[in-house]
Amino acid sequence: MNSATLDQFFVLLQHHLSALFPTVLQPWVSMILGVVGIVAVFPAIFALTTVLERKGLGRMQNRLGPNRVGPFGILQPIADAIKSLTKEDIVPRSADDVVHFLAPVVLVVAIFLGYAVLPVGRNMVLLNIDAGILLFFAVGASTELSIFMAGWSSRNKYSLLGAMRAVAQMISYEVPLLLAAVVAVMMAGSLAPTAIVQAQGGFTGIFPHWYVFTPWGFAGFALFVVAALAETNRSPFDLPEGESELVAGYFTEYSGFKFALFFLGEYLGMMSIAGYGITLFLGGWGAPFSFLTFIPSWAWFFAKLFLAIFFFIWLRGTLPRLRQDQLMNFAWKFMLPLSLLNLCVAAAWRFLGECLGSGTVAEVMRWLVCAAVLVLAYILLARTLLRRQNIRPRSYRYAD
Amino acid sequence: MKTSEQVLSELLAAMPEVKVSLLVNPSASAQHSLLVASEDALRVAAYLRDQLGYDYCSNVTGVDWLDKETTEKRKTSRIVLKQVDGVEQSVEETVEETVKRVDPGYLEAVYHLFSMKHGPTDPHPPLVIRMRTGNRSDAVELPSLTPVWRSAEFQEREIFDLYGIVFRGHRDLRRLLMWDEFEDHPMRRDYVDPDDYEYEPTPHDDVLKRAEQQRLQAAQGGAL
Amino acid sequence: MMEGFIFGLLAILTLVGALAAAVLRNLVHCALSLSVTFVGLALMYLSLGAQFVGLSQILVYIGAVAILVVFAILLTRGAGALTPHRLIAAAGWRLGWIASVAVGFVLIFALVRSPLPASGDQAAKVTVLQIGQALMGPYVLPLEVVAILLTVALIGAVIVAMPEDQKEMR
Amino acid sequence: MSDLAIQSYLPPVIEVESQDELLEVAMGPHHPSTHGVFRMDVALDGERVVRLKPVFGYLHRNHEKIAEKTTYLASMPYTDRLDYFCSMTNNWAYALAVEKLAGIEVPERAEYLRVITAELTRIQNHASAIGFLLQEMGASGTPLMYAFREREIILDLFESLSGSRMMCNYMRFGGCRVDLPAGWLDAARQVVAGLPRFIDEIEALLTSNEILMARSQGVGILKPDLAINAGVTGVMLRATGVNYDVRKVDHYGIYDRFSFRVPLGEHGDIYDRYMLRVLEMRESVKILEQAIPQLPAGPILDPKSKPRGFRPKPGEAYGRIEAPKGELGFYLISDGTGNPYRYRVRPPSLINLTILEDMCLGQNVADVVLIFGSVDIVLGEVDR
Amino acid sequence: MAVEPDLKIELGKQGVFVTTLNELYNWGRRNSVWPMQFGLACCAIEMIATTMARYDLARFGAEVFRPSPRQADLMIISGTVTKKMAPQVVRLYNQMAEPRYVIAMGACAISGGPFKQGYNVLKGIDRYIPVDVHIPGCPPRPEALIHAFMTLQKKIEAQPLTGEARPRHLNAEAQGEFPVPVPSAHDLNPPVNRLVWPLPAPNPGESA
Amino acid sequence: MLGEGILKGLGETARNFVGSFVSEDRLTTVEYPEQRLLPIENTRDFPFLVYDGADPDAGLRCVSCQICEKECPPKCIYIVKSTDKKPDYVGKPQFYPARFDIDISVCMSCQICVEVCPFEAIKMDTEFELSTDDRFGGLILDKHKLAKSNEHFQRIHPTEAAEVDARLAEEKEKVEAKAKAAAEAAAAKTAAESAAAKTAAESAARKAEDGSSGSDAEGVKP
Amino acid sequence: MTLTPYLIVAALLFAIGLGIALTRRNAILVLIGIELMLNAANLNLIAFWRFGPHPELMTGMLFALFSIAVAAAEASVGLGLVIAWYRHSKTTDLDEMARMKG
Repeated sequence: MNSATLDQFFVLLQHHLSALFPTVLQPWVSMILGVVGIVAVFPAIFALTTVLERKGLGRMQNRLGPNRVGPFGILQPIADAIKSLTKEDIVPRSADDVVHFLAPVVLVVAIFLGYAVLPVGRNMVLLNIDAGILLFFAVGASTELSIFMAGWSSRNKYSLLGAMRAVAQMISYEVPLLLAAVVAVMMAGSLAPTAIVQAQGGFTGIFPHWYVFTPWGFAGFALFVVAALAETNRSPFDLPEGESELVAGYFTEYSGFKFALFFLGEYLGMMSIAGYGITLFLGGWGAPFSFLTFIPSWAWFFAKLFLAIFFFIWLRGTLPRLRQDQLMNFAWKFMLPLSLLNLCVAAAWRFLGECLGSGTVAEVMRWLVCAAVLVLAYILLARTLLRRQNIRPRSYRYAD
Repeated sequence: MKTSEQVLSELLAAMPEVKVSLLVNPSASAQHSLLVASEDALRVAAYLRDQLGYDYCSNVTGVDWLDKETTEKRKTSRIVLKQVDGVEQSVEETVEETVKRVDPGYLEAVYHLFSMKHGPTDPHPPLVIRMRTGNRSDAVELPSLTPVWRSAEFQEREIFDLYGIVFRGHRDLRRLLMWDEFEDHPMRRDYVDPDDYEYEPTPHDDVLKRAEQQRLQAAQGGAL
Repeated sequence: MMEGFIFGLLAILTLVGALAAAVLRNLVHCALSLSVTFVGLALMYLSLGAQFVGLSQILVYIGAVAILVVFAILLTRGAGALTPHRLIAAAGWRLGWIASVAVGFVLIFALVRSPLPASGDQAAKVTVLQIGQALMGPYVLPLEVVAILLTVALIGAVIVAMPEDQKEMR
Repeated sequence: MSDLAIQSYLPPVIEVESQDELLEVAMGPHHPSTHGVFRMDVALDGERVVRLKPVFGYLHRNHEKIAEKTTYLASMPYTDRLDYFCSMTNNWAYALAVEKLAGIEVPERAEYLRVITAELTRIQNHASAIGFLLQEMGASGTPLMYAFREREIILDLFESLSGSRMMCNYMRFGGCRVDLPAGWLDAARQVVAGLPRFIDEIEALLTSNEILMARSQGVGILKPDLAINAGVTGVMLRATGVNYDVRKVDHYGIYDRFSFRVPLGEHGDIYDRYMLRVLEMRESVKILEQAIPQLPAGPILDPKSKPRGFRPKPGEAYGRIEAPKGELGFYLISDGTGNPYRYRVRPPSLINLTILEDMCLGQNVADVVLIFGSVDIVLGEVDR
Repeated sequence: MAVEPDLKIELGKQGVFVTTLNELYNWGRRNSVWPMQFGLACCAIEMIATTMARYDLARFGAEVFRPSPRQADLMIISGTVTKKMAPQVVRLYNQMAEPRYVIAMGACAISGGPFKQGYNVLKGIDRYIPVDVHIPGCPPRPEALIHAFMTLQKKIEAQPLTGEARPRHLNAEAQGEFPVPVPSAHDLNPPVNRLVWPLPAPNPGESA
Repeated sequence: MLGEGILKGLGETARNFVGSFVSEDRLTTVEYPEQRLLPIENTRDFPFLVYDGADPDAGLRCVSCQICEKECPPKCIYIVKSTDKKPDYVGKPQFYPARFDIDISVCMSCQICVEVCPFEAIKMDTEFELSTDDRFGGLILDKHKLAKSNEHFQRIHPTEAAEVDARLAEEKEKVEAKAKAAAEAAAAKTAAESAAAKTAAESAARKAEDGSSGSDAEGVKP
Repeated sequence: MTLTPYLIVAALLFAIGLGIALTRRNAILVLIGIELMLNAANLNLIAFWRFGPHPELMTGMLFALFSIAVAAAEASVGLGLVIAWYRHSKTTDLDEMARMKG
């Protein structure tokens, strides 16, 4: 099997399997196979992620983490799943049972929809539509509603407060998230994820043309990551489930299977947003060096996905969480201006490229100018933010 | 810092009308205390805080002194008219009699004061002031010193809860430790615990006896 | 055939959602059924080949308007108990229903009677690129106007909804 | 009495537009962030706290009543369970009070042992307090894990000295219960040598972290005059800038022999409390570095002290020490029998909570949790 | 609960399948015991220490301390239960979803321990709720908690899903809600739940 | 600058993460059931009764003086004194506990019983794996469960046990020497001597019973 | 498929929206009704674009896009007004608002 077949292994598999059916049914079968693939693979990664997260956090905290269930604790999520599925499902007496039931279902369905346009490898995308990125954002927007449903239907103060926080936070960070993503869309000139990945395809020397290696791309990527953390309620933006104040946030009243669905939804959301981050800025399925292209594209995608997940875990193991008003301030007074500026810088990059022409000197000039503008803006904004909050390191006096 | 005696004399010099007296502590610690009449307590406290620098009230606590019954044998000599040799004479005679005296009990609030203003290096014993209630049943009011020292807030509530001293002028006098429906004052020395050892597995005689009793009761009454 | 079936489903979804929003007593339920209607409409746009509009519909109506409505309900303490029956309906509610039913009737009557183009077989493939070019080309003025309108509306909404004491602080 | 104008320190009253818009939340007694079984009845206007009433007693274990029914010595193991992080300092405070009451001298070696164990206790308490504070801030346990990693090492020392990790029951009236086992001093020296590295690690992880600074600077400010009036002690007091450390004030034990400084805060906010704990850990390490090599030989228990039949003369005494949480005092009244007539603990944790309401009013709910965490209380001591 | 009765019938019908399903179910339950984030007193610190680096309860997959009782499986009653706290404990237990387990950690939780002479101390939480495993000690060492945890795992593993000995949550008649005691003027009311805490033998010490 | 502290913190956790694979300091987990911490000699958990020799009934050092029962802070010890006597380690007849129960569901491991015991009869064990689902059967330890051999004591607390053994051996020697001397001095008055020994033992037991005296082992010597 | 069914659905939607706006007392619900009517109009636009003579010109579609944007603006201002009014008078009931007259 050569590297090209390996690269297209799953595509060919899908093709051959659907060829077994009559022609009329073939597109449908192919579609169903794709859906089955997504529904099988990502929850499996979710299961793996939970155990990796627990072990990774453990390692950061000088301990081992789960290691007794199955070899290296790898079967831990299966035990958790069996337990969760068979656990009693409690609906509080005063709760709105229909909405209470629908909330986790809506969440998971919406998040699965987001995977439809995510390219996980060369030619490996379920729906290659024009407005793929828009679909992702549309779907992301509808998860907010399901979170609200969960919080409201539980009829519990903590749940409702958690849901309000979550929704407010997600709406606020959706704006910088979108604006950060728009940079890549602008440059690629397309809303289709596959086109964006292809736009980052080539290599200069051994280095790839990923957007993250440009000033605006790096800024956009950083902004995207921060907004993504907030969008998926991960640390340090995990206020909606901030257990020190709100018990367990909007899913306080959920038990058993429905709680497991929320858990699943949350992690799937994290993985999907990480997937889009990879697609937009990290070259999607592309190899990081030109000499590594023989490794199949999907392997690169999943490798990057795991790296991104590790980064999320790393942050979670390190950072305390912000407060609600600081979170909002950060979104509106720091993220938003910076991402708007980044749009301008990206435009400038484009025009500078046309004005200065090609050549190494021009390239470096362009690079430096754009980077300088961004760094300057970052320093100014950060300084204002810190000064407004009156935050600074302190020194202390002693009495003998 | 000053000794309790010095504080007492300064207090009396400044406010001669207040009723304050010195109680001597015979133990090795020699931390003597000032007994303040409850009607003067707030003034004395304010003076101590503002003029004498006792700005820090560390410890506030209650003490329960039960009615004390003392029996003592007293020898009294009296002059008795007696027939001595047929003649009536007044003779001095010593009689021994037992006298029972009941000192009424009272509740006491004790405040330990220190000074932060006067030097963080000057070692000083605490200035102890105490107030006493009239008895242990109905006259259990004392003035609250919370207006003077905020630190007394919870501690006075605790005394109210556990000893039943009612602090007049306290901003929020509720039970602190026990639940609100609770009626007793458990730190009083005559408080009887609820009988809930019934099913203790500890094989002590009295517990076993009580368990047996409970069992019999349950068998008779069929109570749940 | 298939198309008709899908259309039927979507139409039912849309209309049932709208009807539920009209008659339910719990305000949050109304808002949620409203979002069902929005989803139905979005799917209808998608089935009509208006991908961009359909997704925008979800993004704007589910992600923003529905959430806004729900927030407004919570902020005005309307989310708690059910509204008593007598407080649901406005003063002239009978008249209102009669009027709306009449309007609907007239509209449908007019529709059925009027000659309509029945093309639609030619599946017009409109890409996002084309939409973008149109927006930046012939429609640039409306786009700018809408942009300004949105900005003004945003600022206006914030100022209107801001508590009095904070307004004075500014 | 009403003619008297007394300046009182009362919590501020927060104006609310309307009372019925308030959200009443009972945080606790099993709320994840209340360090056990503490409850706060909070009224919220949006996310702003407008009323806060602490509710105690969920761990009221009748320590004082039990102590009055039993002998002086039998109360010693109960003091371990007051502030269950700091059994050594609790032991010391109780022993100190009894020593004052009965006039018992403590041999020099025992004094050194007391200082060493007390300062180790202070370090592990402060480390855990920082860990719990960060836990409240949502740091998924990493600082707490690091703190407990060091705490385990210190607890090993305690265990090899006294036999128990937490409930040491180590001190006796007039000294300590047992002498050092072989090799203990070397182990302690090693542990102390490793502590600065740990403190550096915690500081690298936290001190300049912007999120920590943003959440703690300017939050939960306590003014010095209120702190003094409300009897706040320990780190809480010193963070407001008041120089009051019972180790320096009372010269108890042999603290005069060591050179150490008392770090003082300036703003009285959460960050100051956090930093003061870090700095105090460093000072404690300094004390330990001096005390361990100086440890003299000699007896560890005053010969007058005996385990049974201890009956001090009638009288009373109040003894106090600087426990990690603040001034821990014991007030004892003896009536000449084998049981104390009155046994009272002055719990720093309870009294430091007096100003919780003052600090929290007008703040965000999320801050309340932090402010509460920064007070560093242990319910065993609050409710006794 | 929806799954359980069906599962039960299913298990009853099929002979060979029972053991495997039974085992799988018990294996899942046993290896995914999520404790509730709930501490009472001294023992809570040892419980925390157990989850910390040196002892690392996470190895058993049990570090997922859930703050909400709905999602927790195990309630570790770590410390003195006072009479003021007892109603809350019972209420929390009632809020937990089946299957649920209780570990009474330390002397205080089992019997009131050293504080049992106190007027406000409950003489053992098993007066109100069923306790699965008792750990003596004051406080028990972290290893003792792990040992108790393993004892609980063994207990779960040995549970048959059908028949008389089936666990409480598979028994439709078993009690779901436990009566919450009410604090009254002198003591809790009722002072004991007779359904969980029957009258003991006259001299229980003798039987040992 | 914003982000600096966060990066520093991330560096710290990364160091620990990497360190956990290479350094023992950074991976402090002891996998309990398989691995155990090194036993610490002074560790105490619950009391046990020491017996000498092979037979727990015969060699029990406890003379049922009931001091520990009185001094136990949480009152978890229950002793019933025997009606007859049996010889102790020096051969002197002593009472023994007919029943000796410790309720370890109450015991607070404070070691006060060990401190006050004049006979070195009760010591602290290091066994902690006692969790059980049987509250009464598993947690109320009777004499037979409590009795553990001196070898066990020597194994768990070697230093203390060595001290105790030395002291006991010394005492035994003294007693034997005395007995020898007495035997030599008054070989004829065998009957009278045995009576004297009996009274001595009784007085010792009485002394021990009295709470104020007999705080040390010297008190028991005849 | 033909144009008519879409238009009928739009008409029904419009009627329902009108009904809500006319009959409900809660200001927020009235806004919901207005949103529904706008949506009905949008559906018309899209349907006409799709089945119209010149779909490649995209006029209807773009109009629908603008309409969505305007509707969002309208909703935000409307709800802002409702909240402001609620702050002022503690009611979202239109009848009562009318009664109080400010």
